[in-house]
Amino acid sequence: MIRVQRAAFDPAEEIAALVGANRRIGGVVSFVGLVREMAEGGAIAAMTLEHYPGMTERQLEAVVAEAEARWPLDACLIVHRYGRLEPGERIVLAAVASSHRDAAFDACRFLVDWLKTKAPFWKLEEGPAGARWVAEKAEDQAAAARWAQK
Amino acid sequence: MIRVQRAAFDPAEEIAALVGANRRIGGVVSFVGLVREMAEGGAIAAMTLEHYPGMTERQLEAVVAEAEARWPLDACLIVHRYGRLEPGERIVLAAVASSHRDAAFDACRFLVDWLKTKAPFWKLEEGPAGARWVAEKAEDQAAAARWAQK
Amino acid sequence: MKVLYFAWLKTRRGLAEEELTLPAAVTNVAELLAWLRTLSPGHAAALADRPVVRVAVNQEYARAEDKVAPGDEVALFPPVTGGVG
Amino acid sequence: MKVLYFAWLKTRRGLAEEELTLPAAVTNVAELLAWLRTLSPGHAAALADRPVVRVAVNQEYARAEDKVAPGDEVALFPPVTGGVG
Repeated sequence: MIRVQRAAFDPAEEIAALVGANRRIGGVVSFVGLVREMAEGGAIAAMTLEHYPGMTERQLEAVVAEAEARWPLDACLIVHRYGRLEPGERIVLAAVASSHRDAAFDACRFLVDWLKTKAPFWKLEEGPAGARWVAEKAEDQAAAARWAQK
Repeated sequence: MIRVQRAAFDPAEEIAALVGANRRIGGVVSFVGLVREMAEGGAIAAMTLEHYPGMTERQLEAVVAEAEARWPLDACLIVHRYGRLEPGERIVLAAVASSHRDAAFDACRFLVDWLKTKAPFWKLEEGPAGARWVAEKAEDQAAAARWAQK
Repeated sequence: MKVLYFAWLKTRRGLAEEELTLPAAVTNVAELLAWLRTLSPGHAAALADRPVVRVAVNQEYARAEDKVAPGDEVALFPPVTGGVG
Repeated sequence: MKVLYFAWLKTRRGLAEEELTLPAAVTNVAELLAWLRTLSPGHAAALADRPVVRVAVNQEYARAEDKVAPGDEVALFPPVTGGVG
């Protein structure tokens, strides 16, 4: 399940809905990404996430389907915000429920690495020197590459 | 930070308190363990977690300290319940905040693997054939062994 | 063909979206980008740094040799910098 | 010495905790377990399956060769099965 939205979200509510009445689930691994006050260009007052409506949802659905194909998961969720966000606000939630905790950890990390390199979002940071578009990081490419199918 | 308690907990509140006013934190990885309705001996009505007051807290504190020594973490939390729990209830929360998401994923998984093999808790399951103490699993030993210091 | 621009490509092009009529000679992504650069200084500025321009055709990532056709939706954008940490 | 029993060792022993006076010959964990087994059928039952008995001395995990002394708190329990999944 995926959602792209401007509004804030509550990770606990999202995860409770994900688990639902499924009493087979032994563990939920989740990642919550937060806006940091420090970026590469210095302190930031806020950032704006631009996305590509349509493609973004489609790509998120595809990666969730891939995670579900690779690992034995009971449930899988990505909620990603767009628009203007201030330091401390939640940007994204990736949550994976499985009866196998190794699968849940691997799948959640896969989703997060993937988000960094393939999800059509672009970050505009408002720093002391004005607004600037964030450039990609080589380490994120490397993190995503470790999931390439052999 | 660690806590061993009989009462239920709310992961969202725990994580919000963990992050606090720290605006440097870029991500929080968490694991929530739930009581499953199916165990090895069949469906269970409930389970009771026994622990060793004193040693349990001490061991949890030690493993949090070890995680903090191994990875660059901003904050680290384990909340573990004891007593009688029914299917669907939360047993444990392990949450790790870091500006490095790889460190947060590794450290959280380390804590969970460790909990399974070293935290002094014992599970008594109430199944169709009566109550039985759960035996350890070889796969959990193997999961913990991967963190052995080289 | 509908062409969309995101992030700093949009700023440089000066708009988010335009409708263009594709010349018959333009059949793949590489040819499309080469042609777009000739259209205006804004197009040229947006596409000046070719190695960092990512392309999606009909909302799927596309490579230089992938085909394009008049009815396609083509999006041009820099490498993504999604909202994780 | 205070000796604590947990999980099914407690059931087999029939109590959770006892105060015992250590013979002078008992100086390490291995000797302590051997001696405890001689005390009663309940002790013997609790400690029958030696390979699965885990030992903590003063709330730290201990091995067969680790020392024990009269003032110690010794806990005996099966492998832990903490509350994860």
